[in-house]
Amino acid sequence: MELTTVKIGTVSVLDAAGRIDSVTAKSLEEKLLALIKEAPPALVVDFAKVDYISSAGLRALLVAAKQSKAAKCKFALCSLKAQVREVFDISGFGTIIAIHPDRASALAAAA
Amino acid sequence: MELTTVKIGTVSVLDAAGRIDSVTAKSLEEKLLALIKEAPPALVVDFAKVDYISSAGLRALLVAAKQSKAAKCKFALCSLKAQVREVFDISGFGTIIAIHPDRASALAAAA
Amino acid sequence: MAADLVLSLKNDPAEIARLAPLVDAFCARHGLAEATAAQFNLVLDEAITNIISYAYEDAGEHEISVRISLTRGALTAELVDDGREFDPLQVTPPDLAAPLAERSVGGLGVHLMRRLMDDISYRREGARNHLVLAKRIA
Amino acid sequence: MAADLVLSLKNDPAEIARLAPLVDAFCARHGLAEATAAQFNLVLDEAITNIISYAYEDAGEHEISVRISLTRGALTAELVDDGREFDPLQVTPPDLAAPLAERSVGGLGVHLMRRLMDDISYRREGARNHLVLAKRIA
Ligand SMILES: Nc1ncnc2c1ncn2[C@@H]1O[C@H](COP(=O)(O)OP(=O)(O)O)[C@@H](O)[C@H]1O
Ligand SMILES: Nc1ncnc2c1ncn2[C@@H]1O[C@H](COP(=O)(O)OP(=O)(O)O)[C@@H](O)[C@H]1O
Repeated sequence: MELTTVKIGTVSVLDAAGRIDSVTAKSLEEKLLALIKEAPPALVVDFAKVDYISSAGLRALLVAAKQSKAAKCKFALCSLKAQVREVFDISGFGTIIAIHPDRASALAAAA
Repeated sequence: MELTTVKIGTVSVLDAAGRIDSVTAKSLEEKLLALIKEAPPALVVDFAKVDYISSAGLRALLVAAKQSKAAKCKFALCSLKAQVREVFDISGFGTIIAIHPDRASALAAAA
Repeated sequence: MAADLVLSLKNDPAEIARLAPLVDAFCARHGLAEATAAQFNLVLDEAITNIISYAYEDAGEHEISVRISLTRGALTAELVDDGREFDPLQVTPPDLAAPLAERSVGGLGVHLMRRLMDDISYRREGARNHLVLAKRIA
Repeated sequence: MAADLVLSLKNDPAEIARLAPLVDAFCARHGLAEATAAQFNLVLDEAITNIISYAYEDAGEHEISVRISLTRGALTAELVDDGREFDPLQVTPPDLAAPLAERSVGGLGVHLMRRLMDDISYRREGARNHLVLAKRIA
């Protein structure tokens, strides 16, 4: 897994790539919590290059989503590949985390 | 395994291709015995396209070599790939069957 | 001819990413869809991660064996471990309707296994757990 | 992670040509030379052909199981069949110095197995023959 952060206006965007599994989920969680600490108005995680996510990755995102809510930071995901999207759907994440089809719509919603 | 016969002058040449194993050796043996029956002065089996031979194939060649001797037909092989050659060497066939490096030398020796 | 993939993994989470390409190759050779291989890999990940995380009472090295086969219209994996007795079928499903604040951060692994497989069976044999995960192939 | 190839073949000579590409792929994945795979395939062919030709007293379907593994510096195959008890190590080697007329047309299969493998062991277990063929890997 690789993580790259960019600022687009005031919004923090985290580009994730590769596998998010029990080996890599902890780094994702740490990165997300560190970004939330900076108190941006919104945080978008771009999944365009993520090939794989397991429940360990879902756990990291759920922890970040809860923390974002407490910090009043809008938390959203975008650009999920079909096989990754399926894992979110089966896990009932659609009702608790905003998931956008692409980066543009995620940024529009974050504004 | 595929077999193709050509006459070069009076010499019969059998081009073999593919795998010579317990499934295909019987057809090779039948073909060789049929060719020997035609009583050519020499019979060359070209192994250029043979990828594989097992002891079932060696048995067919030995039967043909014995029959050739009885029929006074010169029997020879040519153009063996390295991994096929190794099987002949380990089986001590070099002392009982003429093996030529290429088709030209096999035909020259048959003349 | 039936061809099975038999693997022996150590209780190290890094083993799971090494297993994935072998499962992909096994599925490709049998003409199964990539999506099937991906779902199967996820379920194997969840089951093996749980064994590594929860099954052992010591910190030593353990072997987890995995046998993957394609028989009678199903892609099947049998996992055998020597950890504590544990039947994942007894785990209470998570509440997927709870709002964010009340959503538990765990319990999704077994849920994914159940949702992505068509049949899961568990048995304890001697000092070993045997978990059989099966997915029907159309 | 150790990955074994476990196959279940029927007593049909056509199975052998189906086995070969799997063995090639197994060897390639472990970085073994193509020549090693070719020699190993030949030995498997000889052993399996003999089982199919000589081991069974009936004409029914039988299963031959093959487990290929790479462990402790050796490529190993264990063949298990339910045919008559037969130890190939007891076969008298052919006379490779005999002239053509006296050369026997048989007996080369076991000879090739012995020459191409570094270690062969046989045991009878219950109603089954277990033949272990091993080739050292440099
Ligand atoms: N192999 C196992 N051995 C012992 N306990 C296990 C095992 N697998 C799962 N568990 C228990 O079942 C619970 C649910 O597992 P799971 O659904 O994967 O979610 P999570 O690991 O996120 O808690 C775990 O928290 C653990 O208590
Ligand atoms: N699995 C087996 N069961 C019983 N007899 C066997 C078996 N394998 C080999 N044999 C015997 O050993 C002999 C030598 O076998 P082999 O060296 O392969 O040569 P060939 O098959 O050409 O005779 C065979 O002729 C057969 O009598």
